[in-house]
Amino acid sequence: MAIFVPFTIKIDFLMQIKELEDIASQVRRDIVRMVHGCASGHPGGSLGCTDLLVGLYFQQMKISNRKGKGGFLSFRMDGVNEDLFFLSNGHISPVFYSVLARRGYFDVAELSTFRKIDSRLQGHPTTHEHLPGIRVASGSLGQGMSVAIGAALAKKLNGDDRMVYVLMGDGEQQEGQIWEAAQFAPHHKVDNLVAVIDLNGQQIDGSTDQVMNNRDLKAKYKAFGWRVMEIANGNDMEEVVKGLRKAKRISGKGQPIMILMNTEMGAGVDFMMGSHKWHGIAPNDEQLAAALAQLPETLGDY
Amino acid sequence: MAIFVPFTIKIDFLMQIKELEDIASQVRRDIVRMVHGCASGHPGGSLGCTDLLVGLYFQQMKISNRKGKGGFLSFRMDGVNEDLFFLSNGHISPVFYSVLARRGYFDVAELSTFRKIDSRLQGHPTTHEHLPGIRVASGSLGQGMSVAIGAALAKKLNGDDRMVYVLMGDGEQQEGQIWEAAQFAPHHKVDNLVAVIDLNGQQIDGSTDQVMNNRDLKAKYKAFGWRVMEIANGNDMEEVVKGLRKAKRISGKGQPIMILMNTEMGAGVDFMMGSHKWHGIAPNDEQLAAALAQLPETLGDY
Amino acid sequence: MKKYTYTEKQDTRSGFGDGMTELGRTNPKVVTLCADLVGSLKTATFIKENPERFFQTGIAEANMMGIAAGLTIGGYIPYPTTFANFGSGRVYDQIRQSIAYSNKNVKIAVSHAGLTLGEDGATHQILEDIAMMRSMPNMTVINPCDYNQTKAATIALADHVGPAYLRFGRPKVPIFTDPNQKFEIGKAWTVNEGKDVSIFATGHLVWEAIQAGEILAEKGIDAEIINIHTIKPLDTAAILKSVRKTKCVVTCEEHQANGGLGDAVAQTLAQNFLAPQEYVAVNDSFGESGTPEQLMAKYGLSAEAIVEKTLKVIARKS
Amino acid sequence: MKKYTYTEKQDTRSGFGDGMTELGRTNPKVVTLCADLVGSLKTATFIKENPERFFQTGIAEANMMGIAAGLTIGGYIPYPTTFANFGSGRVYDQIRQSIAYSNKNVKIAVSHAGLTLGEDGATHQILEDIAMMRSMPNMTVINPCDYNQTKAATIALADHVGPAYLRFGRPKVPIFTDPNQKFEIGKAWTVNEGKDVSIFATGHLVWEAIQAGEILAEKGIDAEIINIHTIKPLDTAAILKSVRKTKCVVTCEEHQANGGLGDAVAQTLAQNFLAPQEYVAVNDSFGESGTPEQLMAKYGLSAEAIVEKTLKVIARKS
Ligand SMILES: Cc1ncc(C[n+]2csc(CCOP(=O)(O)OP(=O)(O)O)c2C)c(N)n1
Ligand SMILES: Cc1ncc(C[n+]2csc(CCOP(=O)(O)OP(=O)(O)O)c2C)c(N)n1
Ligand SMILES: [Mg+2]
Ligand SMILES: [Mg+2]
Repeated sequence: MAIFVPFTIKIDFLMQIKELEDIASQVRRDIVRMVHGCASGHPGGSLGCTDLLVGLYFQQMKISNRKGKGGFLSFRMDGVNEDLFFLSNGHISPVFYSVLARRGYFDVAELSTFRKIDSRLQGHPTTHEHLPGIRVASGSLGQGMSVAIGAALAKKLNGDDRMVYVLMGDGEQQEGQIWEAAQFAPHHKVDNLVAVIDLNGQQIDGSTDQVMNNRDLKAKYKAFGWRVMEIANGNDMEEVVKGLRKAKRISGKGQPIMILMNTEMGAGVDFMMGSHKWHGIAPNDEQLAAALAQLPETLGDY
Repeated sequence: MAIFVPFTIKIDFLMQIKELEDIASQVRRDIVRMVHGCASGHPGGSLGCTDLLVGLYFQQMKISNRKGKGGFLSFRMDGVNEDLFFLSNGHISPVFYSVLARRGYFDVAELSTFRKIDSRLQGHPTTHEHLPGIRVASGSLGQGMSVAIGAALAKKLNGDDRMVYVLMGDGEQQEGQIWEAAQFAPHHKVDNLVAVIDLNGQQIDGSTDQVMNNRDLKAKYKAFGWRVMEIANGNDMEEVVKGLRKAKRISGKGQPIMILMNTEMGAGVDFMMGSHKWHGIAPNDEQLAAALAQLPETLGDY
Repeated sequence: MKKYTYTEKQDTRSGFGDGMTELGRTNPKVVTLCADLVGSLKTATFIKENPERFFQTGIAEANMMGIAAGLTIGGYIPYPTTFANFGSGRVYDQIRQSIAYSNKNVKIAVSHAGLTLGEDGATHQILEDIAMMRSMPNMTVINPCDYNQTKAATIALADHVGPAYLRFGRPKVPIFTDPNQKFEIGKAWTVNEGKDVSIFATGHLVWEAIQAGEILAEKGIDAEIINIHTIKPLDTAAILKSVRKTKCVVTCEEHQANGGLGDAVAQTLAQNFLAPQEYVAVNDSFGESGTPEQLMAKYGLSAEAIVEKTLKVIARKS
Repeated sequence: MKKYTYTEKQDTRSGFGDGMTELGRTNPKVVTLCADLVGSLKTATFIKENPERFFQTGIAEANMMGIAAGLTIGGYIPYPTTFANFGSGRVYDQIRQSIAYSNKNVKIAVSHAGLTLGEDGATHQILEDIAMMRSMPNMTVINPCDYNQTKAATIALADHVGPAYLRFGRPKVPIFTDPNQKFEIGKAWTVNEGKDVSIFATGHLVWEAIQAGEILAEKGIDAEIINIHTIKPLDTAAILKSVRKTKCVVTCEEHQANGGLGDAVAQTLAQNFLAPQEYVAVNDSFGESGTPEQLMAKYGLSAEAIVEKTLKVIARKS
């Protein structure tokens, strides 16, 4: 499918891709360092979704750039006139925290407190510790899309035409609540919603094929009334950015948008790829070094 | 689709249809009398599913005819070498109770205790009062298919080749747990399971279209990996019986079977048909008389 | 000193519905959701007057709770509604994570709590929701006693910031509280002052306690009757003040003894002031079909049961 | 009189896993299910040895509970497994209707209960499951204290007919009970006899209570320590016998104060024998990320906290 893009913008776009890739490399460094720092957490899904979150927060989403105390972004819970993002698969909090910090919501130094006592960076994202950028707790799977739909409905009631994004896991699709939400959004024409599934084919006990065959998620979401599109390689920044633009473009037409995003669990760190093994374990010192050697430090480590 | 049926069997089959229709007429009388007797309960769905339950219990299902105390069928909870039926949409208990009594599980006189204090015929079916024929409680929607799958798995473990049937409502399909069960059964090749959806297009707050569009349940179940078939008119006994036979015939091939059964809520009582109004209210004296006038007494009222 | 007047009978859920009607007219941020039980929840007028502020979720309570949480983010005050069983046990984890732990301004409003829903039977008769909601951090738990109080509580919750669980019932029961009351969350209401026993009652049991109080008065027993409409935060000051005076307690609730108001009071007393206590509550069993009156009698939740437990607890005073 | 011997450290969930291994070899009716957490539940050996008796449900806990109920109909004894949060609050209504009310012989076996799951934080740290399961009629609730007891409880449950909830944990903790014990459901185990205070503890808190007992002994306080491994049915006879002797109580649990063991004991005492009681429990708050030790200290669940509450309650004896 050919998309018409004016020449100047195209140049600009390609430059941005390089910049975004640099940010993603740094975010990946943050992720492996964070999970190593507390010897727990979930690197696999985090690495796989890095390109998406960077693409969202550094290019696709409109976010207020108003600064507050300490020069950090001033965060408004209600997000009026901003695009909103919800992380339903809360276990991939490392990528979320790194992107929020790198985007300017709080000091990157705070990433070192991840999963430690008295931290705002809880094992799973929460509003309870008032970390800027988080709008709901997640971790117990299957709940985020419902919350995102509620936020999207509120935008409509408020006459606010910005979008709501939500990311879910593919294993997470096994939760019944997802299908309650999936049926609600088309019925109520929630067309300011873009949902993304991290189609990495892995979950804790093995591949999704083995554990609980998700079969054709495209056919399922179509049957439930969604407009479904794909990102063939969710670890290619250019494809991610194009995919997000397309999703935005086809939104607003009475249907919610579902992006099936193919990724590789552990993307960016060779030995973390290719299986479910790195879903939820931390690298040791040696493994950390091996991982960092593959990830250029582009913005300075925290 | 032409099905080859030897001539003699066909005669026999047609005779049985008439007999089954007579039973159904009596069951419908029982239903309206039961809900009238306690001034509560759910006649609409009960009447719509009468033909199915009669078809199942009086023809399709193999049930042990061993008799126990008082000449009633002796009920074994484990149902070894019997076909099993589960009612997930427990609010249509009147049809279940009437069919169980008429089939010989307990005295039809007991139908008069429906929903009254100290009765075994609770508002929603339960094992708690040890009513023969009931294998699990239902009433809170969405749970019955999971239980039926468990029972079907147990049959496989036991080397018992009989079938498990489960009936659900169409509004009930909105519960997320249904889709958890829907994904499990094909993954685990639960092919001794026949599920039926009472596609009456109605639920409490209105038509399913309005309340929460179920859209194309056929496409949904196909996408989830089921073999889907239809009964075009679930209030035509011959179609019901043929449909059940077909379901049985196509079972055992690695896939669970879903029957989408089109019915009319309130079928058999003209003024109870055509809307959701009679989902859960009882007729007054006058309405009862009007209903009974349309339903020949074939086996003697309780 | 009698502080109540019986007027007529009405269901507490209609108090909720009428409170919602008023909120619909006065507070543009209030929205409501329902999982295919609009008629039972009595929100028809709110919906008719504010169709854009109502969301029908179909029979999908988990999703309803999540959507309610999301609506708060845009500044709304959602009242998700269903039967008490489907708004508590069915969705505990959703309430816990997306509402309570996330501190979302959601007012869960549930009808048909307890035995008095009657004929539907045990699958619908939740008797454990107070235990669940009371053990959940950050949750306000309210179980008002009549139509007027339910209406007032419904309205008061819109101005209270934070998650709440409002529990009410199906049958028509006496109205006896002030139609113009201001509902104070967390502040127990003394129905009758007395000196011989403290009867703490919640929900439908408050009227039974009042009836019991009259029977007891004939026997020369001066009962203090206090309406604990807010189970959490519990008005421990009012409870202790009363028990320090009367030296014994009967707790009354349409709920399991395990985990409910009785246990909340027992906890308070065990840590602060020891006094014999008796429970008028369901004794670790499921309910069944029957009329509300039959069930309240069979499961020991009647005025007579309260009288009996009162006599017992007074005899235990040392 | 010391009735325990410390041997080594092991996680209670491994006690469950090893109990399952044994059941796999001895009881052909035992089956297990898991919702994508096999590694955490330690059932790998059972599954390897009996692949046809294991059902992977994927991340779908509600369906898992229903399937377990169904499996009992064909005569099986299913142990559905997951984390405690997802095996209680996530599926309360399914357990209630399809298992407890239906009286199905299902043994819900859940790991990672309480704060000690550590770094995952509050969304996973269920501290309300005892309240929920204790308020549910027809449910047996067991929270064993170490590896040996968990293994014994796992095995004992297969011979017990009826629904049960077996709760255990993630971290490696001391083993101090008899490796050859026979687990008696509903029968409290007296760890140490004493006369000055009754310390009733469950789960991981039993070891903390033992530690506290040693500190107290140095202060000349003779504590009776009783392991309430079965929260329901509660061994009220043992509780009352102990309190009649010691005249004061400390209850210890890795759970909310609201609705848990403490409240169960308070209920028993309020109705039978009055004595001051103090709670060592989480005080109506969510948990957070941290190491198990840090969290137990921060939320007041340590031996030190037990000592403090013991001194307080003894001072309250009249
Ligand atoms: C309701 C619930 N059940 C179980 C879990 C435990 N759990 C955490 S992550 C996970 C696997 C998720 O798979 P997927 O969504 O594919 O994420 P990925 O492993 O690809 O990151 C499970 C089962 C949970 N967090 N919530
Ligand atoms: C979990 C749950 N939520 C809500 C209800 C209340 N309820 C009982 S029947 C019903 C409508 C069911 O619709 P459908 O399955 O189509 O049955 P029909 O009305 O056609 O008989 C509802 C919402 C319930 N019983 N269980
Ligand atoms: Mg995955
Ligand atoms: Mg219907």
